[in-house]
Amino acid sequence: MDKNLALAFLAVFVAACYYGMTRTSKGIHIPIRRVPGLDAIEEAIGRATEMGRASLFIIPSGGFDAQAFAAFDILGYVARQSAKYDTRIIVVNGLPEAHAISQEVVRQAYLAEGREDKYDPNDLLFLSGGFNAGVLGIYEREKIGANFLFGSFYFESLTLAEAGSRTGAIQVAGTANTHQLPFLVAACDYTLIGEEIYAAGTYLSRNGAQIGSLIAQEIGKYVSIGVMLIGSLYLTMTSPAVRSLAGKP
Amino acid sequence: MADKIGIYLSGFLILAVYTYLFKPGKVYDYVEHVYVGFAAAQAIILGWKNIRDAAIRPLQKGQWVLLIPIVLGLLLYARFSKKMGYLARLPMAFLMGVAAGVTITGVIVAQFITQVRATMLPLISLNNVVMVLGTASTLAFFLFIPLGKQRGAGREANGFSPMTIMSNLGRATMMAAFGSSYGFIVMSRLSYLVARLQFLLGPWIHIIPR
Amino acid sequence: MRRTVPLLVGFISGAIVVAKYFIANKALSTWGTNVISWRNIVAAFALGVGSINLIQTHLRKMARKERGWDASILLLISLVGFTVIGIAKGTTNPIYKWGFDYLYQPIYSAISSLLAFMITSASYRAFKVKDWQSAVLTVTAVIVMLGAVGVGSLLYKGIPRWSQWIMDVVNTAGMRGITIGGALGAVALSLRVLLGLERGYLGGER
Amino acid sequence: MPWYMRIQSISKTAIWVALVVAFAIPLIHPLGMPLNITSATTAAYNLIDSLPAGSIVFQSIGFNPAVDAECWPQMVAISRHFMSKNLKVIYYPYMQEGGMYAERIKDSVAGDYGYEYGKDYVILPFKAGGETAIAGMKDFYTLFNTDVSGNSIKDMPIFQGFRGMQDVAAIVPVTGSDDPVYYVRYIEPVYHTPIVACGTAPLLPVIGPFVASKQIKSTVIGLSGAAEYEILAKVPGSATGAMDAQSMGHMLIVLLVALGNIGLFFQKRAQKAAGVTSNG
Repeated sequence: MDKNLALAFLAVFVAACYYGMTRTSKGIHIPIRRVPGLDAIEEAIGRATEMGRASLFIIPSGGFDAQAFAAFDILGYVARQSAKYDTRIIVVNGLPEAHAISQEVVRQAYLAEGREDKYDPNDLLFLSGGFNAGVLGIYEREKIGANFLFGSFYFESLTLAEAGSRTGAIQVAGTANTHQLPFLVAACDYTLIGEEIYAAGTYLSRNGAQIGSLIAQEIGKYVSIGVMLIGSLYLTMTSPAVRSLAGKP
Repeated sequence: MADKIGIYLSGFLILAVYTYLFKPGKVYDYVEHVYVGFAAAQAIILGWKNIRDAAIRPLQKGQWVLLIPIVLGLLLYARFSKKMGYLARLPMAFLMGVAAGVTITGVIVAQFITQVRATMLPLISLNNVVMVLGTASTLAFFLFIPLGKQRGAGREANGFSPMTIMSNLGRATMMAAFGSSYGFIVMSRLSYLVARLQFLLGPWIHIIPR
Repeated sequence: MRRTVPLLVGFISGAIVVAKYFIANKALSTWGTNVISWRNIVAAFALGVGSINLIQTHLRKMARKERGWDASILLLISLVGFTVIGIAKGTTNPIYKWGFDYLYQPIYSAISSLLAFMITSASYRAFKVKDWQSAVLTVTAVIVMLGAVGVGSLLYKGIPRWSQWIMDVVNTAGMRGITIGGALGAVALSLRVLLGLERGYLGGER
Repeated sequence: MPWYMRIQSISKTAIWVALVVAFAIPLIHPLGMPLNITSATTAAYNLIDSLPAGSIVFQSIGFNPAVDAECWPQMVAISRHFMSKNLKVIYYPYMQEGGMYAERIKDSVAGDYGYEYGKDYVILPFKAGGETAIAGMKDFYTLFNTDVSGNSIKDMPIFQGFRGMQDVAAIVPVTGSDDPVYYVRYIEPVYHTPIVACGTAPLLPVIGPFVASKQIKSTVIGLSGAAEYEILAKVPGSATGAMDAQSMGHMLIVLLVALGNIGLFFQKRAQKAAGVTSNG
């Protein structure tokens, strides 16, 4: 029984993915709601520019996974904004693989804004052991006006976000690691929660495969909300308490 | 005797780690590197034991098919060569592909169907109402593609559309969930220090009576 | 070629596992079991990759006398020494056990106990009520913190009960929403990997 | 500096000293604070207590030294309970370090109950692969052919008549990791084996939904769970003695959060009174 349901689920899911991909490849626009934290990014960079401070983007050492990929999409956006406003951007990576990709992402962003001359590879850092201490050093040395923390955070989120907030920077963060969300929510001005960082990545990259799978997930969510509510209402109507209230045996 | 020395030594090692709180420096660095070295040794040893018991010994008994994972495993090390590096993609793709397949078989029933089913509850008690509405609204918070045309746009801006209400309710539920998570994380982290102090004040300098 | 073959291998092996689950077939079942056990073997090979990386990095550090190269010596001694003992004599050997009990365990646990200090000072600074959301976060955190230990019931008898209710009902509702959403996300990601649409892990270009 | 700013700017060092003092006093002089035994720990205890002697329990060890402050006291208390009830125990290190902790049980606890290795309990080897290793357990003997030291498990008395996970009476992970969720995904739907999840405190919020849906039967959580279990199973251990210190630590943090917020509140009021508008 459960297996048949699972198979049906998978079939619908694959079909929805396929549908979404073909729609985007045909250039049909699919509306995705904007995530509030994304608007904050532009505001934060604007503020940093006014104050003549740099922005800092941190991708932690937690994992080279889907969260990191979403972080790259967001990094691309942040880098473009920085290039546009001519604000310095410092990027810190905790993983060597991520470092290689962020270099490419930032360079591309500067290229897209026609500011390749302003791209400085020395502002992209890879910190292996002692990630925490390294980032804290950057907070001390540089004047940071906007602080971005995206990716798979572990215990380092606590110290980094707290130290960042003391520099007076606007902080926008996001992770799908629920165990770290309390700290980020407490210490940052805007936090992208869980799925929001994937959606933000999709929103910014407009990647067909990602939009396709977003559509499939949306269907899953609508269906589960519907089943939950309708199922619960049905159970309420048929529950002995309500039946006796209605005077039925 | 070896244990006695060990206990004294570990007390000093713990204090060496705590120098980090005042100034991260040489002492902390040395101690941390010893630990990282041991961790890497552990990974190598356990990896080797796994390979020996699950692949090499059965291979010696004639299970030739095990050559496939052995070759794939060895190819992982191609990444250390500039020329052959691309060969490491093969085992990577295998690792990711199987993990993806396994996840699909596990998640749908246990984490989706069963969980949705468990949220169908008769709404005749406060707990059930909170549970159903809390779960549904948390899910609604994560909806990114609005249903239908943008008819309710005006109401949405005022924050009165059903979607906004649901999504705010979801936010509130999640904040409460994160708050309670936080409480439990505090409990966990503090106990790490309690245990170290128990050791330092107990077996190390014997202030805590047995 | 260099991308297609790996993606094909990933797809076929993953598809076998999925097919084994949905279709009752003897051949599929054997192959599915095989593929899963092979993955565990390949994963065992992967355990050494990080260590080789580590050896490379620290040898380089020592050769160039970079900052902290003296600590690298300690790392390599501990790495090589314990690897030799562990492989030659097994992990139940007294020397290896001693290393675990009196070097590794105390250092590792002490490092993680640094978090107790950090969480205390950071909670003090970070947990400020700025809006209704941080208010909900702070209030539930305080109730749960007090309810989890004896002092809560000394302050007020109801606290453990409230804390239990928050955990059992409100937290479960919130986390269940996240769990269901997470399941959908995991399936979507797995499908993208299987179908070769997510290939960042193959490295380099995206 | 006005008072409301001062209580918002206590130095880090002062806070850390206060923390150590708050812990040390009750450790040296126990205060005897009450310990509230939760229904979850009671349910976990009752489930294990009700297993008939001779049944096989499967303990998955998913912790390492980073979190052993919570998990090790749990593992000792629960193992003692197993052994006092004459249950046969399979220890499986889900994490690399798990084998060493099982080894400690072998050296200390097992002897107290006259438990014989291979007959009454066994230690399986760590398996690389994480989630896939647990998924592979459905074919038990494909995954495991030796014990932790490389000896063949086929001839061990404990495995006579043991077909696989279907013959396990309860899965009891002690963990700071995700393995309980993997047993829920791969073992529970197939064999409906009861799972009692024990582990670090942050585990509870994550597995809460599975407990509510009965996919996990009950939990033993954090140091307080360990202390409760020690009391229920009447096996005094280190957790009970640590709970007073834990209480004081929680008090300190609550106090600090309160000070910070009172300070902020009056700071805002003073700013309003002075007509300063704050934009953030």
